[in-house]
Amino acid sequence: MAIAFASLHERLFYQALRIRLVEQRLVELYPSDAIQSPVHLSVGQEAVAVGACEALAREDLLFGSYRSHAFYLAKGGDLGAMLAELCGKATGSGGGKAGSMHLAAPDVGFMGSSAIVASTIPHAVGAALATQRLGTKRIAVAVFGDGATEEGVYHESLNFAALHRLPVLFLCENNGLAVHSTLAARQAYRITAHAEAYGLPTSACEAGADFDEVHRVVLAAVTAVRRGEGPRLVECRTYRWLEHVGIGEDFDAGYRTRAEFEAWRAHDPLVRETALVARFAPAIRAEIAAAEAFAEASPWPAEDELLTDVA
Amino acid sequence: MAIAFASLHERLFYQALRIRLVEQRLVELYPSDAIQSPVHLSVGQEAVAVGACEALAREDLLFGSYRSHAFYLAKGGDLGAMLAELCGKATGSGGGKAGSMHLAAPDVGFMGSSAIVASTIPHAVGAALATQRLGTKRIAVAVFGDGATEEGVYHESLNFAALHRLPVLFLCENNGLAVHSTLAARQAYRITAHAEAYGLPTSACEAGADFDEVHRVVLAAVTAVRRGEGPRLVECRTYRWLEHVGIGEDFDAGYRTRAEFEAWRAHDPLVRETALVARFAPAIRAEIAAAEAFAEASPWPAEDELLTDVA
Amino acid sequence: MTGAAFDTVAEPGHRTLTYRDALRETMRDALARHPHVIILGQGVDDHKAIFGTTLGLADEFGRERVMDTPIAEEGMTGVAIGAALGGLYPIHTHIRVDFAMLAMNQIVNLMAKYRYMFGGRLTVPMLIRLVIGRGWGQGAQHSQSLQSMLAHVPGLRVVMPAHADVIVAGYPWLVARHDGPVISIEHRLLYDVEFRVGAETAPASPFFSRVARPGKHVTVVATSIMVLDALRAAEHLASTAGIQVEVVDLNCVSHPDAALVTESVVKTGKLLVLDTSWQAYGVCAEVCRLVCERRPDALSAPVVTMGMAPAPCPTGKTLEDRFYPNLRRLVAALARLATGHDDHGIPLPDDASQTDVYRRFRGPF
Amino acid sequence: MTGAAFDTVAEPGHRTLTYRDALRETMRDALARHPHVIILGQGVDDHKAIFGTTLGLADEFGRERVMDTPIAEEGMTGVAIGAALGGLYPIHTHIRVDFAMLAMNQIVNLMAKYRYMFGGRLTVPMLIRLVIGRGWGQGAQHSQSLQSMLAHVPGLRVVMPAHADVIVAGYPWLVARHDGPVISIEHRLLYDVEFRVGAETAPASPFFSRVARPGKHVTVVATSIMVLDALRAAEHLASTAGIQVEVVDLNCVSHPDAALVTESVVKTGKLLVLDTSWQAYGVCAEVCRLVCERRPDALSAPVVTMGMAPAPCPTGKTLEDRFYPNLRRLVAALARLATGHDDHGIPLPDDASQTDVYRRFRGPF
Ligand SMILES: Cc1ncc(C[n+]2csc(CCOP(=O)(O)OP(=O)(O)O)c2C)c(N)n1
Ligand SMILES: Cc1ncc(C[n+]2csc(CCOP(=O)(O)OP(=O)(O)O)c2C)c(N)n1
Ligand SMILES: [Mg+2]
Ligand SMILES: [Mg+2]
Repeated sequence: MAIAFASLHERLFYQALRIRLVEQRLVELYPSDAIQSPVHLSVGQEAVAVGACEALAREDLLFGSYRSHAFYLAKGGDLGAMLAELCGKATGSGGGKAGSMHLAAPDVGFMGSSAIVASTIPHAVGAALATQRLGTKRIAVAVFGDGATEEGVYHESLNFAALHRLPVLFLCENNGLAVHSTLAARQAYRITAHAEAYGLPTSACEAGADFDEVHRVVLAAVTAVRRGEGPRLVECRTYRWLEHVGIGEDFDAGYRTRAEFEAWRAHDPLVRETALVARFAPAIRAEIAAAEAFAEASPWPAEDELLTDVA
Repeated sequence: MAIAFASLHERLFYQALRIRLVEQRLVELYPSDAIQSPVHLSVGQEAVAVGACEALAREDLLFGSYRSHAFYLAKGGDLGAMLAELCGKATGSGGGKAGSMHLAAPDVGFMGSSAIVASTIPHAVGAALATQRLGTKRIAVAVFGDGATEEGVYHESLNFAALHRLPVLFLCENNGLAVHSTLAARQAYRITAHAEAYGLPTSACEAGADFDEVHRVVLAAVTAVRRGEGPRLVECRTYRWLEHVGIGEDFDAGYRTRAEFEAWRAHDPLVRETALVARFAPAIRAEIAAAEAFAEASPWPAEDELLTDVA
Repeated sequence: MTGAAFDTVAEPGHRTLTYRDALRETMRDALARHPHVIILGQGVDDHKAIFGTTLGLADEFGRERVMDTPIAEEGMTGVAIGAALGGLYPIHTHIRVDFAMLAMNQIVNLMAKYRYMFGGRLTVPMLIRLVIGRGWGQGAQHSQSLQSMLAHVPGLRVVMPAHADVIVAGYPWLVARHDGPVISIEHRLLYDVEFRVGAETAPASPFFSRVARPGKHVTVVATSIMVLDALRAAEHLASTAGIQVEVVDLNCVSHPDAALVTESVVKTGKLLVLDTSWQAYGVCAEVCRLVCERRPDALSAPVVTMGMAPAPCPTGKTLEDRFYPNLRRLVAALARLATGHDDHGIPLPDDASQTDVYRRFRGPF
Repeated sequence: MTGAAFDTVAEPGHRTLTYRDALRETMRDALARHPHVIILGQGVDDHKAIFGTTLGLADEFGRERVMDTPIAEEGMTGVAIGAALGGLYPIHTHIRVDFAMLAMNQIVNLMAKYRYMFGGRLTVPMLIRLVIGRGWGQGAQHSQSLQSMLAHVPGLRVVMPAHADVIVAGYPWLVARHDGPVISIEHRLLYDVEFRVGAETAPASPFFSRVARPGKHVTVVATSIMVLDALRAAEHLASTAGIQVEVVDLNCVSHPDAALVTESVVKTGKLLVLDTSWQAYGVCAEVCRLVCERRPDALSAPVVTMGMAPAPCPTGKTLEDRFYPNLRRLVAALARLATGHDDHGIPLPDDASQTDVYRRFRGPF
């Protein structure tokens, strides 16, 4: 893609828009049943992934969750391999065994994603331990939602990382929801203050739709972690536009209001900066169409793949 | 026991001394193999149990760990049933199925003890939930060591208790050790500050060998919890005189010094107040001898007990 | 139904209701009849309501009794245990059995052992509801069926109802009469299925196995939704080839009725075990043990077992379809077993005709 | 040893060493040869050193490579997985298998699935060492033997070495050549036992089963320390009654050699399965499945299974002694099985507490 960007803002905008358009295309495709797999979309949350990954090096190792389309793409994962994976094709990022919830692209440091809430947080800590032992420069990043901080393993991970001053960034995408439960129904603590109890310096980004701001905040934290100052936590407030899993809106379900959504939407650069959208969308749409064609033309996994790569 | 106590101090002294003498008697008995069961002794830590239980009502529900002789006795558990249990007899508190690590005395609110670190902490929280639902006055108490706070379930328990303002007291016996590991090798946080991140008011008692002081600190917390002010945490610093499990000293093992021990010992009322020891010991020794005789005379469990009370 | 533990339960007349409604009705009645019952789990109070099985209950009984929880499986299982010790009867839900792996310590080391470990002084009356499932690219971490791990552990009772009557009669019995922990494993694709149950049912223990369809040529021992597959296969073989398949619904997998299974095998001489999980160390293995310890001589052919392929569950549809047994392969295996050879000439159902229940299922979940 | 996978390994000459020393030597060599190996676990660096199996290693290789950990089984298992993904080979220890229940999510949902779930793009080479045990009032939560839960899950390889040679030859092979997760289950009472192993052993896969003693009248399939019991019983029956017991050491319980087991049963017609855990859904069940699916006709008598009594483990000595199989009951069962009746007149060994036997008994084997 030989697109010239006049600024960092433009470049990040392009990436965020790309993710938005990919997922909106998934919304269109979904009723066709080409994707027979649950999808947890990041529409509304793209800026966190884009801003954060801009602050990382390719060799930094990032671990995600079932809601990882945005981070997979922002970290540099191949779009064709992603769409093929969603369609269960042999050319998918996981050879058709992974689906939407288990994207991985180890070649660009996207080290897999898990459908068990919070379960990859300690993996990032372990990868940071490996980095420390092997004396490499890279850092590890754990990406997780607000709900994930409720799991015991989060406590265990923060403690171990802090104890050994490991080069790991804890990056929380706080969309205020775990499925349909609000923070108030789940958490007695504030995420940053809680992490500070382990001695982790923290920072928060309230404007999680603003990728420039996310980038600024995450870059500061990443720089400190890379310098060997130990682990840090960054909390980004953000907002999930669609239902927890699936392609629909669900503002009538009773657990949140459309007004909340409208407020976030009103501040979303991808909505406001229509000129940039108009400039970038065609190239992105073309890329998506090519990736779709690739996925569609790709073969199904061979039958004997069922029992390969087991143990 | 018709012993007249001139003061609360004397009464607590008596109880602490009783626990000390019981465990010292276990040390004497152990080589005979009458007790074929691991024992985690509380010698040095008795004051925490005695001071804390004095602040509780009989119907308050307390949950302990494998190191629970002191709390079992302080809460009012029967000594004969305890010794019989350690000897595997049918008259034991668990009918010979429990051993030292699983003492229970539900009739006095000692709700069992577990050999899995931290595993009864959420039980206390659940018991407090039951109290809240059923509208009873009692509170629940989770007793655990410093090491237990490292388990994920501790985080989950603090959060849920705080979220629902449950009537539960978290009581940490911080002896600075988990088996042979010091706090510095395990924890990046301070136990009180960490609990405060969940909104729990905390208090600490540095003089954990001083049962009067423990009682004062715990009573203040218990009163608040009972008034419905939500959960609290009390941390008592204390010191384990003997090895982690078993009856020996292990100051030569390399993980701690005898000097540390001597410092704690020098402040121990049970060591210093020799007049009280002289006054109380004979009655206690007689009680222990009777309990021992009871245990010894008790029958073994019937063979078919092997398969009763399974499911 | 033959030899059913519920023979005494069936009243004249009957009604039709879905598995989902059986659960919802049972959950509702438990809350209404027993003030000490609480339901807790992630999302029990939301509009999805555990696949609809707790729908409306939070509004009716309050969020103190139908409690949403933080995402903290170990802790919340411990809270449920403590609540039981404190006098409540907790019903704890997990929308995927896979998540219960986070609670294995509380389930295996605590809940299962409380009664025995304290010599019967403490009991933990409670119900854990675990959902299993399949299909629609759920993948490796959302498709497991881990009953054997639980049934291995003394102190637990594990039921996998294949019929709504087990729920309607059995679960009220659990709440009212049983003072130990019970695990209910529910297959997601059963929720929409309709069953006929007695118009009025008296509470009765759900700890039994039963013959779901009598037959004399081959025995199929099955669990959960696989019982429905077995019944369909039996229907097919009866109508196309006159082969009478006896279907045994194992139901209580922790306490299976070994005598019933053995009796059936003695009658038919041929056994196929059909389970929702992997064969190794699963129900397939356990049923083989029950027979081997009693009447291996009754077997006139090697036992056939069917379950998930020995791999994690893949997501892509073509692989996923091969991962699970289907009706065609089941009928083929039964025809071979019954006739003793491959060229039996019995028509097999289309690959496409496999269980419309599965067909009707559509994501998102 | 017959049919041993290590036949090629044995060099002329041999040496005697304890199971403990086999482990310590192997752990030490792994650290010395492979800079990316780390050992982590609670107490790996203390003076008790995981029953002596890591003694001195923290001093020799540093506490960054032989790391004590907080008490956080789920988290530390996740850390080990992440470390493996990041290029290390972690060896993670738990002094009781019971504690691994806290890590079941990481083990079952993550470690076992990483390779498959990402289509082979990610691998998790690592070793988890779990200690099982028995005796001395350890009780319900410190005496379990949970291999079947792990072996049920595709993606895991689970070995239960009954002989030091499996460790000495097999574990170096794991570290050098195998890129998946492996679980080693070690019986505490084996640590003191002496074994004879080749003076020099070449690395070789430990994923096998083998005949530990050939025989023709009865087959015993056993795991871990139960293999030693089986050998003792075989010795007793050979010398007192001329009964030749064939002992099969299952060794790799996740990938047992079904052909080897079947061959033995075809030869003897009689099978006793002897495991360290409960029979239901355990190795006893799985071995029955292996035979049932292949040659149930070879069985001339019902299979006998022996393991822990179907209850949590009690602590009192009289109950605990009955909880575990002992040599006398094993010999009695084998004599009955071999002769076909109860009044076989074969003398039985004393009913000594098996735990006491182990405390006195030292090998070599
Ligand atoms: C261990 C576990 N428990 C429960 C679930 C069901 N579940 C899936 S997503 C989710 C909410 C997670 O919330 P959060 O971490 O905030 O992430 P978000 O979905 O908001 O991105 C839950 C409870 C799960 N997948 N894993
Ligand atoms: C889940 C679990 N992990 C490990 C152990 C082994 N273990 C027994 S006691 C103990 C130390 C606990 O320390 P602490 O909580 O401070 O209690 P203390 O023994 O000092 O009273 C450990 C690690 C265990 N019993 N349970
Ligand atoms: Mg969220
Ligand atoms: Mg301690």
